[in-house]
Amino acid sequence: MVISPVQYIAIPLIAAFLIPLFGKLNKELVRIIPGLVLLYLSYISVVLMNQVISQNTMIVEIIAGWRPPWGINLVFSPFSGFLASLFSMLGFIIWMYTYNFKREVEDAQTEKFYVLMMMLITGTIGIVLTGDIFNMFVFLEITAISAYSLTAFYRERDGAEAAFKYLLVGSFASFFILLAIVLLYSQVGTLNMADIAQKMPDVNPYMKGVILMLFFVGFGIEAEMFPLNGWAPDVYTQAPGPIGAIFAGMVVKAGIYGLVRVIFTLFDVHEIFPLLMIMGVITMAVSEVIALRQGKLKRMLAYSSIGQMGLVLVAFGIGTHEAVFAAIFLMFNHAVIKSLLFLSGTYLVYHSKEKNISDLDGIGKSLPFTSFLFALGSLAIVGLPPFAGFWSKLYILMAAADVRLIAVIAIILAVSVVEIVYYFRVLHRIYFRERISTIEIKIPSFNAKISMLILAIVIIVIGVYPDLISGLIERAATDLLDKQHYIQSVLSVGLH
Amino acid sequence: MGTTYSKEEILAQQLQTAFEHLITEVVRKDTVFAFATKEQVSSILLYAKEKLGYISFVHLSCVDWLESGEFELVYIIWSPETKINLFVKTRLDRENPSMENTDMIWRQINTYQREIREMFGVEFPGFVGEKEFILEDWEDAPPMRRDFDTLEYVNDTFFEREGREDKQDVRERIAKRSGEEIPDFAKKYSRE
Amino acid sequence: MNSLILLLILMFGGALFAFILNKFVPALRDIFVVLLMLGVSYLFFSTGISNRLNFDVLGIHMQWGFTSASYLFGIIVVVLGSLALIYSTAYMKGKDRLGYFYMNFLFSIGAMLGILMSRDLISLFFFWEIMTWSSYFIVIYSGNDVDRRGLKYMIFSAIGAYSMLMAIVIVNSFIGSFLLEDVFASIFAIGSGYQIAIAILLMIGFGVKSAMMPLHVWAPRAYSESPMSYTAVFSGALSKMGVFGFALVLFNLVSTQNWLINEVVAWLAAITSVLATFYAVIQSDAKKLLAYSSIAQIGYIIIGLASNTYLGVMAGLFLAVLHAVFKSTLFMAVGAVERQVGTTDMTKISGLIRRMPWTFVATLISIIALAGLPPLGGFVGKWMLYEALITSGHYYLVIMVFLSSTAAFLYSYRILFGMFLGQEEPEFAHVKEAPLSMLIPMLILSGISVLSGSHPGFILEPIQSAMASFGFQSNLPHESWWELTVLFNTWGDKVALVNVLTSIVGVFLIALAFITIKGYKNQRYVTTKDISSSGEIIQPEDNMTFQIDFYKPFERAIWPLLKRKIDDYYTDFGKGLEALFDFVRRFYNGNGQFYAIYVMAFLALLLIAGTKYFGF
Amino acid sequence: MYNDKNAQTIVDYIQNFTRKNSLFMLAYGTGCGAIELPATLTSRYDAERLGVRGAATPRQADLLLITGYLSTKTLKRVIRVYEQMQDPKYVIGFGSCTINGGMYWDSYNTIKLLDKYIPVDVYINGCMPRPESVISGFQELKRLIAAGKADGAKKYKENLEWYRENQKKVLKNWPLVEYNW
Amino acid sequence: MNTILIQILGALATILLAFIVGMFYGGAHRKVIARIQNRVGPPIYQNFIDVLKLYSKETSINHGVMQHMGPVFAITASITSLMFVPILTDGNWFSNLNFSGDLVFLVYMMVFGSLGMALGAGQTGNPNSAIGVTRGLSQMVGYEIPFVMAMVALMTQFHTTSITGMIAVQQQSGTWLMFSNPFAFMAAIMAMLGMFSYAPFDIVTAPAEVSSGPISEFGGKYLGMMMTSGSIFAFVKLALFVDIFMGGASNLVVLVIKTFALYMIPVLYGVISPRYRTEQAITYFWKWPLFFGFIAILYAAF
Repeated sequence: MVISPVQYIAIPLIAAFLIPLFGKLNKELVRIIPGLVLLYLSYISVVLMNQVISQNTMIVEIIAGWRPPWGINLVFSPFSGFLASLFSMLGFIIWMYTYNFKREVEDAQTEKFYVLMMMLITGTIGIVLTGDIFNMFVFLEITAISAYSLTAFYRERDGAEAAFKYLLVGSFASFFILLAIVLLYSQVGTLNMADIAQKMPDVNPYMKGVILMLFFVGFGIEAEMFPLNGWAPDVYTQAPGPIGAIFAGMVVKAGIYGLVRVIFTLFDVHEIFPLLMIMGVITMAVSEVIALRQGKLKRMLAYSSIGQMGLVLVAFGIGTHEAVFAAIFLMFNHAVIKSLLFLSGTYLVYHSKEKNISDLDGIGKSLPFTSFLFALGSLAIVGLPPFAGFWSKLYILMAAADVRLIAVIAIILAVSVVEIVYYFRVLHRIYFRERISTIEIKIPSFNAKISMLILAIVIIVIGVYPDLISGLIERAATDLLDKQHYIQSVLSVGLH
Repeated sequence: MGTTYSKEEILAQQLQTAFEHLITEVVRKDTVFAFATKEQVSSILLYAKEKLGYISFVHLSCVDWLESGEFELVYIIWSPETKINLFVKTRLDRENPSMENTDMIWRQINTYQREIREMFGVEFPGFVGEKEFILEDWEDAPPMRRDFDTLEYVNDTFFEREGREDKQDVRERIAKRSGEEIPDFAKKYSRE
Repeated sequence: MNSLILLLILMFGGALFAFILNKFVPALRDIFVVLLMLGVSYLFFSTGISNRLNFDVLGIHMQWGFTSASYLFGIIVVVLGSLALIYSTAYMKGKDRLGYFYMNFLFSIGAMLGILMSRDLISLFFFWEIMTWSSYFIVIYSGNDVDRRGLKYMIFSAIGAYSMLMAIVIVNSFIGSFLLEDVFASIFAIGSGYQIAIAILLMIGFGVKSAMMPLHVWAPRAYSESPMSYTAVFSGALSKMGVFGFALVLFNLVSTQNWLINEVVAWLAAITSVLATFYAVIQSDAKKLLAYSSIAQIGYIIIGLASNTYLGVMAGLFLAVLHAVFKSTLFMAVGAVERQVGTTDMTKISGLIRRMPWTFVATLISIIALAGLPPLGGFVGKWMLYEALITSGHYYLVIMVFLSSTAAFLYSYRILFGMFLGQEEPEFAHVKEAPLSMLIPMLILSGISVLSGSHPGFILEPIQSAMASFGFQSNLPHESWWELTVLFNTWGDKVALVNVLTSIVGVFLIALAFITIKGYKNQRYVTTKDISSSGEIIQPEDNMTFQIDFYKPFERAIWPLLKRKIDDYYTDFGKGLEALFDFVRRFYNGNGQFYAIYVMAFLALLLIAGTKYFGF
Repeated sequence: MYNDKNAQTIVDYIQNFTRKNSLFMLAYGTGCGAIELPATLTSRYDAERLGVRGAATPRQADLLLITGYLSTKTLKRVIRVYEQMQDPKYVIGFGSCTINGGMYWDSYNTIKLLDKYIPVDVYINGCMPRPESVISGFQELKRLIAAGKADGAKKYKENLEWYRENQKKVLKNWPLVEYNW
Repeated sequence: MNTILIQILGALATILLAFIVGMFYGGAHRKVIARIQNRVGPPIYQNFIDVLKLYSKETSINHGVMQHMGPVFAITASITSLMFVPILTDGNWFSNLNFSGDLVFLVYMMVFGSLGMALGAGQTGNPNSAIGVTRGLSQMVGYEIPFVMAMVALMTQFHTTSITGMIAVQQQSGTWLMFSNPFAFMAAIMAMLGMFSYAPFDIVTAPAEVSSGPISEFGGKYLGMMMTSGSIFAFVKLALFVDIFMGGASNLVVLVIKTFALYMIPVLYGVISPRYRTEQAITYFWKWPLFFGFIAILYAAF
């Protein structure tokens, strides 16, 4: 079988529709099939990334024979490829975690869960891989709709409410993006992103501004930008634990991808960078200080996640090569670390109704392994060496220092102190309180432990030896910044 | 009705209205006696302190009424406003005398109680205090009881220097000089 | 393999291995950690200072290797580390989470070695943070009141570390390199405002670890509530990392035009030492007393460094070494008392001198060294400090130091009296001397204190070479270390240590012989219950020792200074911040409609303002 | 040292000279006689010119001055203080109460005869003795010391059992820890 | 060999001199107090008798080895300080070791004895001792500061930290330092009041309050050695002040005159003063003496 980026979209989509059929054959297959699919996706990620990096090209896959700019195409560039690989591998690890997760729910639910999860992954990967702006919107909708459903997965009042809020705000996002696409099409007459980028200088500046603002707000909602992120905390809190990990690790990243792709490649207007940075700083500062005052574990993690996204936005907003490198590095780190926190945190509050942090008192003795990994994740997310989070933070600061943004550095560091406070408060509760709560404790299954352990090992290895992936990220950053190369690569496909 | 009461009478009436069967007596200016039962004492003291302003504790003493077989405890309290000394008196049985501990009302009662316990052998159950106050290692009867024979004790316990002339009981001589009679009951305990 | 890497791999790998070993074969754990540390010490001493290791991480050029300055501090770290681990084996016996404890212990020692071998700012910061969290995990080891105590330590460490990081990235943005050599070489080329800012930011970072006012508030409880075997290292070696950093900053990053920085640092350190001494005086818990005392002593060290004179820097470094020696002995001694008696509250214990004589000897020697009395080492350091300050014209600074070290006599006496003197109580009759593995480290360190008093040469020699790397050329005569017994100041005045020693020891021995031989036959020991107490007869169970409100009169005299602690201001500030955060939190009110409004409002705002300000 | 009164060596002579001219006095002032001491020690009578000066604690003192009656409770303390003093030590009984109980002859709680309990070198008669008498008592003690006859401490050591027996007759539960002997 | 012999003999002679002078000064102190109180007072040699008697007392009990060593610490401190103070400006006999120490060293050496004593007092277990010690140490913090300020002022003014250097300065210029820097002298003299622990700063050994404080468990030979040490120490302090402020002494007569004149300051001030509480004493030292010290340093530096 020829390996091609199309398989990223096709295989999980097909698998998603086939899962209910397999469910009729064997109940266990429902759980196994997604794993196989994700494993395969990880495999092709390795192959394709290797190809892209070693040949210094990008793979542009034409669908249905229509060459760009007319047809839909998939662009496996170093940046999008990196994210797609990250999503598939992370997806596989999360699948491993979910394999024995919530065995007690009925089979129909399990089927739905996996169908939605596969669709969610398809959607996120689609967003990053597609080279067509409308196609991106379609994938965004796939992602969003499955995300709404997964939020309300437990069919509880709170879950439904969260899903409704997400739906409400998410539909604004869809609307704005669609509107922007329509306006854009009316201006340039094409939907291919490379083509749009090529034709962008001709667009009326005023229209350009309006379209960019619409994109900015639309993707900003997905990227959890302040003040558009009202939906996020509720969603993280109510969605099942592994789905929280997927949200933090993939969905948001896809939103950010959309935002930066639009800003860097399509429009390439540097005037928006300060806005991006300011919004990033505000997002980060506000959400981290709110996280400090949270009493519920998942809410705290959610706000922390938003804060990290703010940091990513700051880095993108600085806009230098080094900053973009740092931003992508941070996206990677955050995906790994926050997934670990969500996955381990889920077991820490497994049976707790309220998911309060106070329920964690003294749980370190009962759940030593999970608690240890949670602690490790906490140390990593606040950026303490020798864990992965340190290097990305360092690079962001270096990038900020290079353009003399001393105030931004100060705010980032001050916010990091706040971050330390609330994460360490949780650690204190885990390890240094007497257990008084009578809530039952759920021991993680073996596969869940393995999946968390893999994430932890990644964190430590990257922390001690960051050069392991810095090459990939370096290429990704170059890719994002080199707009002409992108246009040429896409538009020259099939010309020969 | 036009009758004006002195402040002592007002106090006596106040006490009588507050406590049934309480006998009060206005002895003289600024002095009122209240003859209470053993159980009433603490509530009278508390009432007088909290409601009537008798905030100052003056004295607690004990009288040995050997003939009637009773100890009498006298609590003297004083009010800076009315300037009246209120004597609250109560009688205890001489056999196994015991009285309620009241040192939570005035802390200084503690000291008096220690002294009375040591000197008269009146017990105050629940009372916390140093065991010994003045008499260390005392094994005899409480020395201030009137049936305690001091001279006999002295002769038994201490050494005497020889040739001392002025060693005699002078009570007879004093009684004669002042023209008083020594009562019969006292003669029984006389040294002669 | 390069021995530097081997050193780190041994430390960090050994730490993890100790953790795992504790899970499976707890019996071997103690032997393993001690052997590991001894091996690392051997490796360290055989490494030397010429070894350099260059490599790149993420495109950042890094360099490792000891300089003569960091080697001096490295000696402190490995010697104290080894002794403290030997001590630990007995001290920590029978406590839980030993794997956790030893892992973090070794981590922090490894991180300290890492800091010292870093020749670039990034690895310095990297190891600095490892040191921070590993020490933090031991600080909260005892588990009581972690939320306040542990967080305070972590917050202040984080503030310090992040100001360092800020300085580091700013330096890099100007110079384009993290290597210390490059930084030192070109720091004065950049703008003077940034120069000062960088120095100040770095000093905030180092000031936190060395517990300088007003960044010291974490220290008293962090020192006093860690296990004592670790506090010995914590106060002895870990706080010296801050001193090391100060040395780096003051001698390399502060130009002579910015002499005011030196003055400000010196004055801050002086105020630190005075206030900390005063607080130490009024403590009644031995551990807290020593904790405050540590803060004060590090104040002297920094004053010495900041004086920026030859003698002053030498005094600072000498005191740094000596403080590591005697203060860790004291913490170990207090730990021994804690282990044998169960408490360190001096209002409860008294009269242990006959129960724990060797601990007392170690404490006595260390206290004499601490108080700076001749003929022990503390005097040498104090003398150099005073003479340096006087000869360099810091008149009022020397008064502050004097005030602090005179007041230090008060707590010196307190700790000896509180634990060892006073009445011998029957409830402590069963107390036994600490085990040998605790005594030996204490006595070895005491020996160093004694020797350094008359023959300080063996400490001054490495200090000389360290100072050469800071740019102070040695003016001591090149003699063997045992011949270096006369100290000079720049005015040519001197103190001849051997004469001092001879006189003191000679008179002492003669007088002792006289008083012992005179009436030797009638000489007899009576218990401490047989005291004149205006005739009152003290029963064996009565404790007449005077312990509560020990220095009340002094406290009354200095009361205006102690009325309000800096800690209170920080607490108020923290509370204010939390209130503010709560206010911010109201933004997310949980109502979906509001969120929709936010989105619309934001878009509207952007559309209105965007065209204006982003200039499309 | 004290055994042969007639043959004092030169060392004894010097020792006795210093002892008699330097009397550190511990005044056990529980009785009413204590009021006479300020007069004795201050400007009017100035006992310090004779080498007598106050000592604060028994460890430093040579001379124990018992000023007046002793109740059984204070007797205990006096014995304690006396035993804490270091050799050579002297006792002066001061006032009638120490001699024969004085006006407290029939009190159940005061001792009548001090020298049954501790050795007394010099008694000063009177109720109260005036400062002149006190100084005369000091002079008498000095004479005894110079002659080597102030040997109360030695008597106490030799007849300790007899003294203890007497003491225990009054002090029922013997309270003193045997620290010193 | 000869020089060593002379040194040892000189040292012994110095100690003897210090002892005798100190003892007589102690006697004079008592005599002065007596005369002011309109008494005859003890003979001036009374302190010798007291010390001899104390050494001749027989039984000596102790509460442990630190108590045994407490007086030894005290006398070590006094004699060692004596060794480092120039007694006479001319001749070898009383020069001892003064070439090899300086003022900072002396300040510390003077504390050594108090702390050693304090340890001895601590081991007795007598609460009065400990109370006395805490008062003494607190008071020490009070008076050391103005004293050190005065010293620092002189050191900075004349660029020397050694006593011999100070004497040399005075011999060269011909003026006593008490006139060269009167503020320093004021501060130092007021600090000296505290150093001697006579009234009004005698709360340490207040007999009626803490039954003579630290020494309350010391008797016999211990007390004797302490009195010896105290006499020597008094002499050391006086000689030090004479050296620093009054140009030293060229022969013994001048020495005695100068020291006696100086000694009368604390004695006479004490006779007419009631007793300060500890915190009052500390605030006393931290008011005017500190002010004078401050001025002295300013005067010296500019």
